[in-house]
Amino acid sequence: MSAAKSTGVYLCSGCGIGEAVTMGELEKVVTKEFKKPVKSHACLCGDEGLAVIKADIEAGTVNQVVVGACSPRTMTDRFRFPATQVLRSNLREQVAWSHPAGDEDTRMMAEDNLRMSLTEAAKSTLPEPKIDGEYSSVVMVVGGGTAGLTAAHEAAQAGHEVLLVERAAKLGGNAANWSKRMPHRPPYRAIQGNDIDTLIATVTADSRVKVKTGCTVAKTSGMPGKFAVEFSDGSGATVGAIVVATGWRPYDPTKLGHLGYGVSPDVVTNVQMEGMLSGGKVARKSDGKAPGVVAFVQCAGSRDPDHLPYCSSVCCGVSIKQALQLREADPKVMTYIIYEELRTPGVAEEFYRAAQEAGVIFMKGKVKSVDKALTVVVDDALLQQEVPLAGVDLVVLATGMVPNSTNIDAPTPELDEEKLRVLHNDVNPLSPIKVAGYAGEAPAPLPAPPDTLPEGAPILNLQYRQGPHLPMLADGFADSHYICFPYETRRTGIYTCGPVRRPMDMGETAEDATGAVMKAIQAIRNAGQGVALHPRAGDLSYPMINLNQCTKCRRCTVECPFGAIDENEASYPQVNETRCRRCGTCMGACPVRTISFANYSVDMLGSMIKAVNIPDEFDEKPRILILACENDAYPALDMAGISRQQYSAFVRIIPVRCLGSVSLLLISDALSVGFDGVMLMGCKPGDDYQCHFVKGSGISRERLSKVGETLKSMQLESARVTQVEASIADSARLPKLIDAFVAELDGFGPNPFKGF
Amino acid sequence: MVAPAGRSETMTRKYTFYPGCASQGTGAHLETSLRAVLPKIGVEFQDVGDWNCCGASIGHVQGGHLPTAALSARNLSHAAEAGPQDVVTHCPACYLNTHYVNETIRGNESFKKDMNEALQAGGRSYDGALHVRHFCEVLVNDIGMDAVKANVTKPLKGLKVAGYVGCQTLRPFAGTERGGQYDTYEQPKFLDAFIEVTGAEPIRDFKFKTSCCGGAVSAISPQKTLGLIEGILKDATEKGADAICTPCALCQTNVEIYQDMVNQKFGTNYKIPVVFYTQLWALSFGMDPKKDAAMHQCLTPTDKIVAAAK
Amino acid sequence: MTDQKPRSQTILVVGGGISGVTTALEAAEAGYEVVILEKAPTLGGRVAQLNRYFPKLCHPTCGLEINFQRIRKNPRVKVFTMATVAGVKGGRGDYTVTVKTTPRHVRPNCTACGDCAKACETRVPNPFDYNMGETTAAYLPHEMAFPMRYVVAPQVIGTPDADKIKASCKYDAIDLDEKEATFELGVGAIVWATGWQPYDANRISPYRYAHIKDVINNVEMERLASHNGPTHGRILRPSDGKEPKKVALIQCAGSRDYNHLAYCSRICCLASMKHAAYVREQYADATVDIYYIDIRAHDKLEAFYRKLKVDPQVTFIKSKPAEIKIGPDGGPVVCGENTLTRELYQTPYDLVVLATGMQPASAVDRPAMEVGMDDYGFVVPALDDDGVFAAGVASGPIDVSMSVQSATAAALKAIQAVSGAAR
Amino acid sequence: MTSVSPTPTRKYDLSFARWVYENIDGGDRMAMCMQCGTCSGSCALNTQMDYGPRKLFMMIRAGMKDEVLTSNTIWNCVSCYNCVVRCPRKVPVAYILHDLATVAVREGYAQARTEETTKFAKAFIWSARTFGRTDERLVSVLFYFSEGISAGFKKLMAFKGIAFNFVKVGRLHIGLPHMIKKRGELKSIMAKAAEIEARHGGASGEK
Repeated sequence: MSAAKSTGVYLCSGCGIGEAVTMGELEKVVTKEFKKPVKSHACLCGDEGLAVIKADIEAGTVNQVVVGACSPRTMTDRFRFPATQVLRSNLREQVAWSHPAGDEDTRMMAEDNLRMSLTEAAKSTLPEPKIDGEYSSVVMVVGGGTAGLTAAHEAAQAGHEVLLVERAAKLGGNAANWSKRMPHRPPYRAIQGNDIDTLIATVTADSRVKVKTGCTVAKTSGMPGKFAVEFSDGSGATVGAIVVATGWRPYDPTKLGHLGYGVSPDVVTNVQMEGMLSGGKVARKSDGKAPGVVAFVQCAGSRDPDHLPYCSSVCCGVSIKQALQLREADPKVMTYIIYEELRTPGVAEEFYRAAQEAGVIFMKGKVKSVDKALTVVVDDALLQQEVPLAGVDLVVLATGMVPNSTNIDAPTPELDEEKLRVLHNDVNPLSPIKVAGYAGEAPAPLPAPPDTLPEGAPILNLQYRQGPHLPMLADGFADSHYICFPYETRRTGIYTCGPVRRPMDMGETAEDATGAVMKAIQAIRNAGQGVALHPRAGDLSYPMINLNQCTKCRRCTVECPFGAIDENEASYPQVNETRCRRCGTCMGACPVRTISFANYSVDMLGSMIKAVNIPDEFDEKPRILILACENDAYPALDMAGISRQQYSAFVRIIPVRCLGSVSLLLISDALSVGFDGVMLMGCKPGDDYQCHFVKGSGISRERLSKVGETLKSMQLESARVTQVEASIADSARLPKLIDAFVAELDGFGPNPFKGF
Repeated sequence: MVAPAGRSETMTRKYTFYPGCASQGTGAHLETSLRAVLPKIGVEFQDVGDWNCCGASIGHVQGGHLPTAALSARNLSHAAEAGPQDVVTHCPACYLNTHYVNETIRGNESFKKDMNEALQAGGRSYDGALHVRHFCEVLVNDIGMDAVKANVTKPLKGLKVAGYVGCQTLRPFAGTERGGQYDTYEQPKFLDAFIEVTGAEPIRDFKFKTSCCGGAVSAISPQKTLGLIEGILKDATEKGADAICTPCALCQTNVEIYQDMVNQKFGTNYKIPVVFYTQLWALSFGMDPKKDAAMHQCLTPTDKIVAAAK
Repeated sequence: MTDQKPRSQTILVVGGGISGVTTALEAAEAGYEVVILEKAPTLGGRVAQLNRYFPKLCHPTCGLEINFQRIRKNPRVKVFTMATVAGVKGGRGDYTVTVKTTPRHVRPNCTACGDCAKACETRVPNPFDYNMGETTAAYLPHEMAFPMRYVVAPQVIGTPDADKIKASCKYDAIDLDEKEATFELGVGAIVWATGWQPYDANRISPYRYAHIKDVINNVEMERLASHNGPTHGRILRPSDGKEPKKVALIQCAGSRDYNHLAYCSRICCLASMKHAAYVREQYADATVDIYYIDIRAHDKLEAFYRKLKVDPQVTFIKSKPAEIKIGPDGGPVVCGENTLTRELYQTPYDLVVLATGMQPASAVDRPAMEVGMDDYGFVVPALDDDGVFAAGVASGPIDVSMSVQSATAAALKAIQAVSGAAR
Repeated sequence: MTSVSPTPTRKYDLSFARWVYENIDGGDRMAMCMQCGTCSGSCALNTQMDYGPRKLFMMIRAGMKDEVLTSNTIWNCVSCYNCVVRCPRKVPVAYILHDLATVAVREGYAQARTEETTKFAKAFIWSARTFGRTDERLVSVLFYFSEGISAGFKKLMAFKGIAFNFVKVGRLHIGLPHMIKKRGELKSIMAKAAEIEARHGGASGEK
């Protein structure tokens, strides 16, 4: 913004604001204290009201607008003006609708909100995007199986150049070994042809796709739009975004001795069976004869805490398919599927029925043993007796999927603990659910999954400060922890898809790969414009570090949830802007306030805090600072207002991008200017964390745990500062929490620093 | 299939009727009262000529599958001689067998062929052209309650009646297309409507509307099924029923005649009349309680019911 | 081959639930113009009515808030609520869509101040709570409604209350004369994201949903557990408002059943386990029995199943209950056979929740255009149909995460169709 | 194909199951059973049954022929058809039980011979064959005496009150049995039907 900042303030008296407070008094704050022009209107969001603002902008008298009206979460499209920074002061939901009209405290709250917004306006500017040199629009796809080939094809179809990298000499991945595939389109009862060869042919014929086989990624550095990749063959490339589609491998059957593997050559895995089917000849290894009776053992390794704790999803369908194929080839072949829970979810139920109709026999029970004579002893759950299934010619173990989140063919590199941190379980999927209690005895909690680090080399070998690996969840899948945003992982511009993300079949894998390409293309297009991705999509601000003041403490590089900040040779932090998601955790981490955004900084927040008028200790008007996560706690407080719930008018609420962006310095600022208490409201941390920036609220909690000592040294009660878990559904709970905190602080008496 | 176009009170609808064996014995009072009300509601029956037993549901245990089915096929063959109009039965077991055999002939070519070969031995044949329907379905889909209501001159005011549909009147065909889709299997409403039309009050929340009375097993080994009958009697009594009303002759007999045995086994004291809806209709139409409604053929006292018709 | 720009580069998304919103945003954030049509007065669809998601037990409104913020900040997304597709002409790259709107009776200049609701005395069943509670006839669909605009229920039009509603509005935002209208849109690709509706539990007559008050369905359970639901988040039985201490959750209520929905609805097992968690969180001495045929906790969701299994007050019973009888007190008695023990049970409960399946909305309101569909009514465009796509549950019975995945993929397919890059 | 069902040599030998699928009316649909328990849970007389239909079907799959054909489950079906209308896989459960009972009789299973239902059915079909009609009076008496004279009298006495009442109100007639006119025609048809059934492999019931 070249022109000098000239701020216009516009107040709305509609929706009960005018009844709650006297507009004249609010205007006085603007004109007297801040010397800014102010205009009030009875309905600012209406066409007439907007015309007032537009006229000033067009006349050139105003290029920064402060709107004192409803919550920033509403009327966003109306209060949007070209090339103009708009700041919103929440006078409706969080003042007029949640506090008594005409009350002195309500007035003071409105005035302080306005003071904070005007201070925010003074301390921030309209961000301009950082666009720096050339950006690549190439999509790199790692893995040339179903997922990777689909990703390459779909990215090319969207007009992007693609670089497809496959470790093996040939494309096709596991699917190249498949005879046929499970149905993924109607008719859902019919086995469908394996079309992987067609896909390979399409991709290799596409001039926009460059294929590298027999090749792995040696090194990846850079950021979205500018990833610099080196390959095992010594070549290099610059790519815009990366899709990781490295797939899966079957669980090691040698660990399944209890199910007969190794006891007899005629105990095989489903993968080996698939090989026989695609080879056109199903025969016993022992005598080369075609089997007349085949037993499929489900959950061979899966759903077993000693092996794979998860369900591999596809095995029920695969066994059904193989049994159907056997019976189609020879209707005299008897096929048994021994299952514990038959999992053919969704329309696949029809596939199950097709198998029943075709005479496949389903037995529910656990396999107790398989001996050399291939007698399969089943604890038959429905017959309620142990059944020795004799006369079996071939046993097929439905082994599960292990994600290729590392390259197990390459050696595991030596890495320091800090670089391995992303591989440690940060969530425990087995953490107990919250219960009110047990009528009898509580069960022992399930043991947490072992925190074992996967063997093998990192797939991309990221040259990131936070290590070369993609972060993984407890069971080794490089997946997102979010339900609504399954592609949002902690490495911006890098998207996993297919079974490396979650066990899934070929149909779903193809869809997943298409989705991942969508995200990759989005990352590329936004990187080139300096625009942030999810969840602060469209944000143009980015962290700027004043290296002159930096102490090289490395907190920002360690705490960034997205690994966006590296350290340069001189150990100074170096921001990779297009990796950054703009949460501000770095800003909260920095002990010397040297990281800031154009429209968001410690200075800005600190100044807003200081802009609040603190009545003296004899007024019995305590002040409590609430720093609320803008995505959950702040909307919940809005919704408390929408449902007209009332809470103490002694609080002053500032929305923050994430609790991770809250510097401890802000808390001491608040206490030193006389706030009686500080309440941080953020998302659930820990297992099942709900923070959109992964770790922000957890980091904040950890930082806060160290604040008690500081408070003690200031002779202040540590309970004056608290962090509460607030979800977006807490609109009824938060007012009660606030009032309880105000009452608790009342017990401590006023902050002795008031008036200093 | 006779398509029920408009409902006209003057119009008489013709059906071929298959009475079934119970009509000659334990279900005689159903037969009497049914025949009595038919002309009033505009229905004319022509009986299947020289009809034989349907084989009921257990006949094939001894008779074999095809021979038992042949019993119904012969009836259908005779029914076809009466004309193309729909064949109606009232006995659920008869309906079940006849409808089932008819539908199997229609839907299964090899069965049709075998069956015609058998029929041929008696000089007969049947091509599956007829539609076999339960009379209750006919009442719902063709006749309608308005035609019944028009005849009510002595409403059975103050009488609380538990409508007991039983099993086979509805199951397994009432919800199927050829079964007329006239009510649900679990919470049927048609019988309550049949009761309500007389001016009596149906007990709508009677829980045993479609519970089983034990069927043929009650006739064979009542000790196995007394518990089922007790449940029906208990809920009806608790809900203040003056009578239990049913469309099924076997249900009527089972629930009626075993009341003493139930009382003996469970230490209860049930004595509740069990009647057919056709008997209630005849009474409410002001017809003769004995000659038309055949009330005297009930084995539990029905004075209160008769007295209610005023 | 040359890239030919289609006539319209706009993408139409039919349905504004989690899938439709996701498709729209993913495409818009890659630079494309998108129009969302939503039948209801607010975006959010079914997930807005859920209390929490499995397995994280987080609130769906949290993700919706992010998505709504993304829409607010993105001028490329246009939203039409109370709008449906009445007809479609043309082909890939050049569709003319006739949109039908039903009257909201509230103009866009509504500020959501709530004066109309205060003025209105008529109360109508609250569709957001599946009609379990009531709301005023002038109402905000819920506290996170998007757009944040009131609705005047059609029931009140023509009554004196309607005039009171109109008179109460300081901003002249009430339009009592608004009529159904149609307009045309030119778009290059169409994504069906019309979602699902709960299968009508009344049709499962052995379960006596209509006859026993304390037999509810799974979506109603979500409302009971929601802080903004009819009981403010307390799970109370509908008959007498008491706390249920013995709860049955019945799987496959309508699913995997030739008499109803022949497919497996996939989500119900996990949703019921989540319901068990709701009950256990609220009542220390409550027990929950989950009746099932097969527990379909696929992939990593198995962990949630394992967690529930160790709770001694949650019991999994392998049995599809045959019927629910009315107990002596009018409460539900669940009857059937435990298939692992051969025991016949008749167990009374305080509350029974039927895990009714997902029926595609497209099976009930067929899409107003030629589009491939499977036997169940899910939208499965033909392989050579390169301008129409399906996302989310419109495409098959899938959970939220898979829906988002499907919606993101559909966004790319739509982009390919409107960018003219595909060959 | 033989008229007698094969006896499996080991568990889950499918010979019997396949025979059932192919020879029992509706048996092919039994393969669709997913063991949900709806049928057994819906059964009016489930408390009287040793296995119930659901488990019986699993036992058929498991090849437990003797246990299946001596089971009392097949004799306790009251034909209420709850199982048929509720089965989510549209398995005609009751019909299958009826046919299994026929098989048990035909193959001479001792349990089948002593079942009251068999005896009743015997009397019943005798009446139908002989007169073309069911004479409830004769069927009952025949049935009562099917276990011998003294047992018959005992049973008869237990029912005598009921019978007397029936006669009194005219619901049990006295005199010659009702019968159809063309008894020869019926006999020929049934004989031919039995012959066709035997030709297809199933025998036509005990002589």
